[in-house]
Amino acid sequence: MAEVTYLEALRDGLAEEMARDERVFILGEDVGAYGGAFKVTEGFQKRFGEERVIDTPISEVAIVGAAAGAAHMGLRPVCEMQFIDFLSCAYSILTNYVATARYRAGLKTPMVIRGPSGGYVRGGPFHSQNPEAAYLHTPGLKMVAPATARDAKGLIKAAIRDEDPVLYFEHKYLYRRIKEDLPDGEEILTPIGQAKVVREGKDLSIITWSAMLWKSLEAAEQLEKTDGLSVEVVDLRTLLPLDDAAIVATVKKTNRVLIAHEDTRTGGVAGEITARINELCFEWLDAPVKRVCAHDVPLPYAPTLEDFVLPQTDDLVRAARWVAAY
Amino acid sequence: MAEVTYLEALRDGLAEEMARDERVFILGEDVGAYGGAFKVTEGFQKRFGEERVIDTPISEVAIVGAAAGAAHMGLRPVCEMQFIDFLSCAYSILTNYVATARYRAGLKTPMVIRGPSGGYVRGGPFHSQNPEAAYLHTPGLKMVAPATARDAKGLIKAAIRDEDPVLYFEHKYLYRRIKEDLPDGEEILTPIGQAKVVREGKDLSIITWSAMLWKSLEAAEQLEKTDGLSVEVVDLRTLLPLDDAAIVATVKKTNRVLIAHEDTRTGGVAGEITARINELCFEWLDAPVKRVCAHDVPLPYAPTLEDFVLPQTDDLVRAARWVAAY
Amino acid sequence: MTSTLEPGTPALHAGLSQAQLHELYYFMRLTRSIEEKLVNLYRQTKVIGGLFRSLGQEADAVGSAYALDKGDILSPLIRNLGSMLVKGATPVEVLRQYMAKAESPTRGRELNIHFNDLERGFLGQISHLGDMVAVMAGVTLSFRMRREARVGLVYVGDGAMSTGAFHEGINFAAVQRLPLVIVAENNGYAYSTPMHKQTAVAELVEKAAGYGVRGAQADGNDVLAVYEVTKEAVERARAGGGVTLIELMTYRRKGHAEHDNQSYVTKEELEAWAAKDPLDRYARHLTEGGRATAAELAAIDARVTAEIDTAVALCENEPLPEPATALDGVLAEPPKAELEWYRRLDG
Amino acid sequence: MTSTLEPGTPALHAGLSQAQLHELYYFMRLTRSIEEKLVNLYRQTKVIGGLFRSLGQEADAVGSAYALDKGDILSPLIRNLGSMLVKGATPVEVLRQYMAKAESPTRGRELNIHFNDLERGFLGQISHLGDMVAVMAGVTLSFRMRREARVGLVYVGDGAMSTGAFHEGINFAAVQRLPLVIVAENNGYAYSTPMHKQTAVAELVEKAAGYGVRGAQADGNDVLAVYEVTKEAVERARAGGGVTLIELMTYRRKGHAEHDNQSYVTKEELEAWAAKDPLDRYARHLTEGGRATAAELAAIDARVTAEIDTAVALCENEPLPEPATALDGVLAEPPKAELEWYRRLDG
Ligand SMILES: Cc1ncc(C[n+]2csc(CCOP(=O)(O)OP(=O)(O)O)c2C)c(N)n1
Ligand SMILES: Cc1ncc(C[n+]2csc(CCOP(=O)(O)OP(=O)(O)O)c2C)c(N)n1
Ligand SMILES: [Mg+2]
Ligand SMILES: [Mg+2]
Repeated sequence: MAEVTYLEALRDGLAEEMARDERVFILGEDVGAYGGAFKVTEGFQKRFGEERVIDTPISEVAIVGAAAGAAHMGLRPVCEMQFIDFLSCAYSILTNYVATARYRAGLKTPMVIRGPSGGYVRGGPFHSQNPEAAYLHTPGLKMVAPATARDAKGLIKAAIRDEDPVLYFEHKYLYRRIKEDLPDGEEILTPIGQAKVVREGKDLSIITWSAMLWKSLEAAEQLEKTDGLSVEVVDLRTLLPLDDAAIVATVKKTNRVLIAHEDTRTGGVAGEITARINELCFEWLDAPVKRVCAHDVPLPYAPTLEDFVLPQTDDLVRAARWVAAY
Repeated sequence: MAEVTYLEALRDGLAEEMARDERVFILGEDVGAYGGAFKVTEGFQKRFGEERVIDTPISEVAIVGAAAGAAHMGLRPVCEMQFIDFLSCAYSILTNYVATARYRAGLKTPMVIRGPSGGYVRGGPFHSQNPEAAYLHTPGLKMVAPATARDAKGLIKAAIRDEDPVLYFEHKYLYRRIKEDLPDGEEILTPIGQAKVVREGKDLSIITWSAMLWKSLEAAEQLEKTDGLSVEVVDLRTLLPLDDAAIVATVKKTNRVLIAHEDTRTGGVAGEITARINELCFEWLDAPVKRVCAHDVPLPYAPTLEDFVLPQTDDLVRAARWVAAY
Repeated sequence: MTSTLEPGTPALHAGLSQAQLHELYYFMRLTRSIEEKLVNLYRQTKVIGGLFRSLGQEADAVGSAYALDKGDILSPLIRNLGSMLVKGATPVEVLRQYMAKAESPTRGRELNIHFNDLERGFLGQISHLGDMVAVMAGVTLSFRMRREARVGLVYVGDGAMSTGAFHEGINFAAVQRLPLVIVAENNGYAYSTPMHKQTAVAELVEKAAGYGVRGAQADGNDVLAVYEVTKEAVERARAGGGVTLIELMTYRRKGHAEHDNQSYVTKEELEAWAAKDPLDRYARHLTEGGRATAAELAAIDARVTAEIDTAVALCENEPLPEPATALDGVLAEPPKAELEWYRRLDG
Repeated sequence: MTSTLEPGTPALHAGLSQAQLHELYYFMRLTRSIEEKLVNLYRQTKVIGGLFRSLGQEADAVGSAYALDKGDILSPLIRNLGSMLVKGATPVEVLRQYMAKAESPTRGRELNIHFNDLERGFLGQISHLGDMVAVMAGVTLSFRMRREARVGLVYVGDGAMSTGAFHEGINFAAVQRLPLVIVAENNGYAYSTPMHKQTAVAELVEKAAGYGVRGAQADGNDVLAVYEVTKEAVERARAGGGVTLIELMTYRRKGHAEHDNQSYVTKEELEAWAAKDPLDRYARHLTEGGRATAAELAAIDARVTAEIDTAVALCENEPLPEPATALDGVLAEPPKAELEWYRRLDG
């Protein structure tokens, strides 16, 4: 057993897959000698060689395009975006070329794109983004967002082994704040497409993922203490394809739902989940589905502003009380 | 009075604004001598000069970026995307630079990006896209999608006069299929942010926009005849900001809702609308909100496949019956 | 600067055997005749979407692709039907694609020549220009990583070179010294846009310097010159010499697509280039040089006609795809829960 | 090819008056001292986000910006604090930005030197590299359309030039012959990535040829050389001569940001460049050439220190923005219905 951070778990998962499968290689900006802006690939170039840990020019389109080409030929590229905010530069080739390759042309494109996402770190509008809503709308992609060290490891390994392109959004706020004991010898694989009930409850459910999982758990504990409410917390872990079964199960169990995400509200993933709940188990709802999300603004830099714009534990508590009392 | 097509109405609106305001200019691929791939700007270069109707290189980032720079300086650029599918190439500069310019830096960026969107024309996966879901998630943008000739004209004029960046998605299936008498002297301006009840009804509502408006009206008539159902049809016209008041009003009136859009279901705009209905008027719903959308695949080329993937009038009729009978 | 202009004079027969010289003629003729047949089918509204011609550019496509070896991979553009035929695409595949038949290589999902077969060595394009340069950088990166002596070739138009994707792709390949040949087809126009509105350079080969790659140039209407200049670049790439950007000077003699009446070009310009027709020119070259008789070429023409007639007969009346086939194959394994849910709601 | 390498030897004083020569020194010193003060504040955790230094590049930023006229507009990058100061940005604005104060130019919304004032002539960058080249193409397009004799200047790093946005932006400006000067700062690295992993050219100026624009080069650590090469490009642009791409040879003597310990560079490299410090060098040049006395320079240093102290005192204890101010100004007019709805739900 070793206590590892979220970041170390991710690093270990990457390293295990590179050691296991020589087809796996990494490309991105400053991933080599420097080990990446957040040091996720620290030591990799030394261990696996320059050819398998490639420092690229500042060219997100080329990174994603080259990964796709290599993937067609049977390799297993893992692209790092220095910040996930820069994935937007490759939006077109990712959604038009990569995502459709199998459907339109039968091309195998097993590749992973990963990078630091999320706020709460005073990163300002271009180093704090949550990109999931931008890609939810793209048949052909998979999308995961681990909240725990175990899943950070389990999902990167599963993503690398997946036959389809997977976007892996790690949360930079969690990198060094979350620690977990992970057994040394165990092969950790988190199945893609499977949510997890992280806390059982019966009065209401919070459906969430990534850093918001921890705020949701905090809110749940507080609500239990102060209000005697039993709150179930579901960590989606995979956002594409969504685990409809898990969503429906928790709705049927508690009949009251909060969806909590860090991203802005309008056009966010919570809308899709609300619609699915509506379509799949409308009759089971005793209260409207409520969304707890960021305000609809670009994320500002000042701590006072960022804290106001991003959803906080208090917002969850208030919203939960409202839903419970409905 | 003159009968004009949707395309002519758009062209007239553009020309009127260029004549009215010398700050307005057009840039895009083949918009000059050729008059644009669909001839929307036919004759413009002759009339307004080469400096105001600029043929650009194949560079969507440059088109959008240059428009933003010119807009900061007080001009009123209108960008044409040859097909709206290529707007994806400018996704980053549009969502990160243009959309945030006012918020982060107080920069005025009045500009319009327009282009042919939509399917039903055998265009295949890259000449048929509906881009609205990709931009719904971007505070700082406005988004309109006219369904009628009158709104094609009224919305392009309003978009050009707007102080914020506006995405104007015209539907290529409607270009020459929709005709309307438009009074010659009248100044037609469709207010941005305002939906329109196109058909009054009391049993259920179809909320929709663009080409799907016509299929919805067809379905409504059929349902009236065959099922005696009174169907209200709401044309959103503006997708950002959404007209919550109009959405709520129709829900409160009919208590049953279909949302119909041409785009794929997962991550589409219907999810957001469903969530808003849920939050704003959950109690008024007598049935789950149902979405009628494209299947979650890249849009295929063959007529048999395209017709199957895209929502058809029959799908609306079936779904409406289901909602009405709920 | 490493760019060198090499307009060159091709060796008379570029080291090719008589059979190979005839084969070049065959592929050029096949290209042209397939497209002419497609025009017929288009007029009969049997072609579903648009029709794109490469009239006058057959030498450019065929000559360059012919310089590749079996394991090499190319990525064509819309005017590179000829390249795909050289790499083994068949007339019936092309016809089925244009007519969106169930049996087409993409099962009716993609249009015209947007299809691929990595075994035969061609990777299908998507519409978004420039992307394939980046993708081919990855394909050739895989060759290098695996120590395979294979080469990639990707086409770009004068217009496509203005895209950011082209820039990022060629730069990545240049830095990595990948075995990639980039063929820039200077056909004068991008849709209606003449080259001087696309770039401030007079010749596309000037762009090589900015990427630190070798530049080369050839008359794109001379199939042997095209073959030679490409062959040299391919072998250099194979030997570890990195990227070459080749500019082929040619002309698009038809509109961007069949609906485009080319109002923006002069009759004189069109006539001047018709006089430089690559097929006529090559036929003259072969017959005048004693490498083929008129009868031999006529026999090839007849063979081409027969092949196309056979192909048309084979597929013309084939069915379109079954509607529900539209749903499969988005992911390697369908996400079951979603599909069930989807059908239930639509039922 | 229109690119010309012009390493040049700057005229001793580049036609500048003594007061102007002193002013150049002032801006360079001000740049360095503000950043040094920010290091202090950073260590006291008063700077909210990261801290980016331009140590060793002050001449490049100040000299180039100084070549602009009042109505001209520049777009800086993270290492162009000096350019912004020349254009009238004040120390207190910069400090407030870094400390995210309510009174900062962006009211705490954006970080460090991401702010702008078109009246004074600087347009703020966003993080996504390359975009500002395209935006500045539009700014200068507006100058041309309005027949204003104004010029734009945009900075790019060796790294930023690999982006598609840079390519599309410079190409658009080149085709349109816009009055735009593009200053490529060759400081050896993009974050940890050395230039040879960024591009296969040896010098960035080689990229000018591919766009058909004029190329020029200067020693980026010699403020007068920088001024001269930029001045010439600016006046050429103003006269309708189109785009120039200027490469300034310099070196980033600190890590990418304050947290980066530069493990990837050698001590020798750092020392060699420390010996070429642009401020020391210019001070020597002024005093040895009889253009300034040591006392005069010391007086400027003292003035700079005083200005910065005043600025710190003014803003150090200012409040951060009121939380609810985060909501306004996304659109010209807030969409009322949405906001009401939003508050109601969160109440
Ligand atoms: C990114 C992008 N923008 C716009 C288009 C629309 N488009 C298709 S072909 C074309 C012209 C291409 O010109 P060129 O690259 O010179 O190739 P050619 O047709 O001359 O062979 C344009 C603008 C596109 N396919 N991709
Ligand atoms: C499109 C994009 N990708 C990645 C980054 C992350 N990033 C910020 S600065 C930087 C290095 C920039 O190097 P260079 O352009 O040489 O400028 P310098 O820092 O040397 O002044 C990188 C990779 C970014 N800002 N934008
Ligand atoms: Mg062309
Ligand atoms: Mg640099």
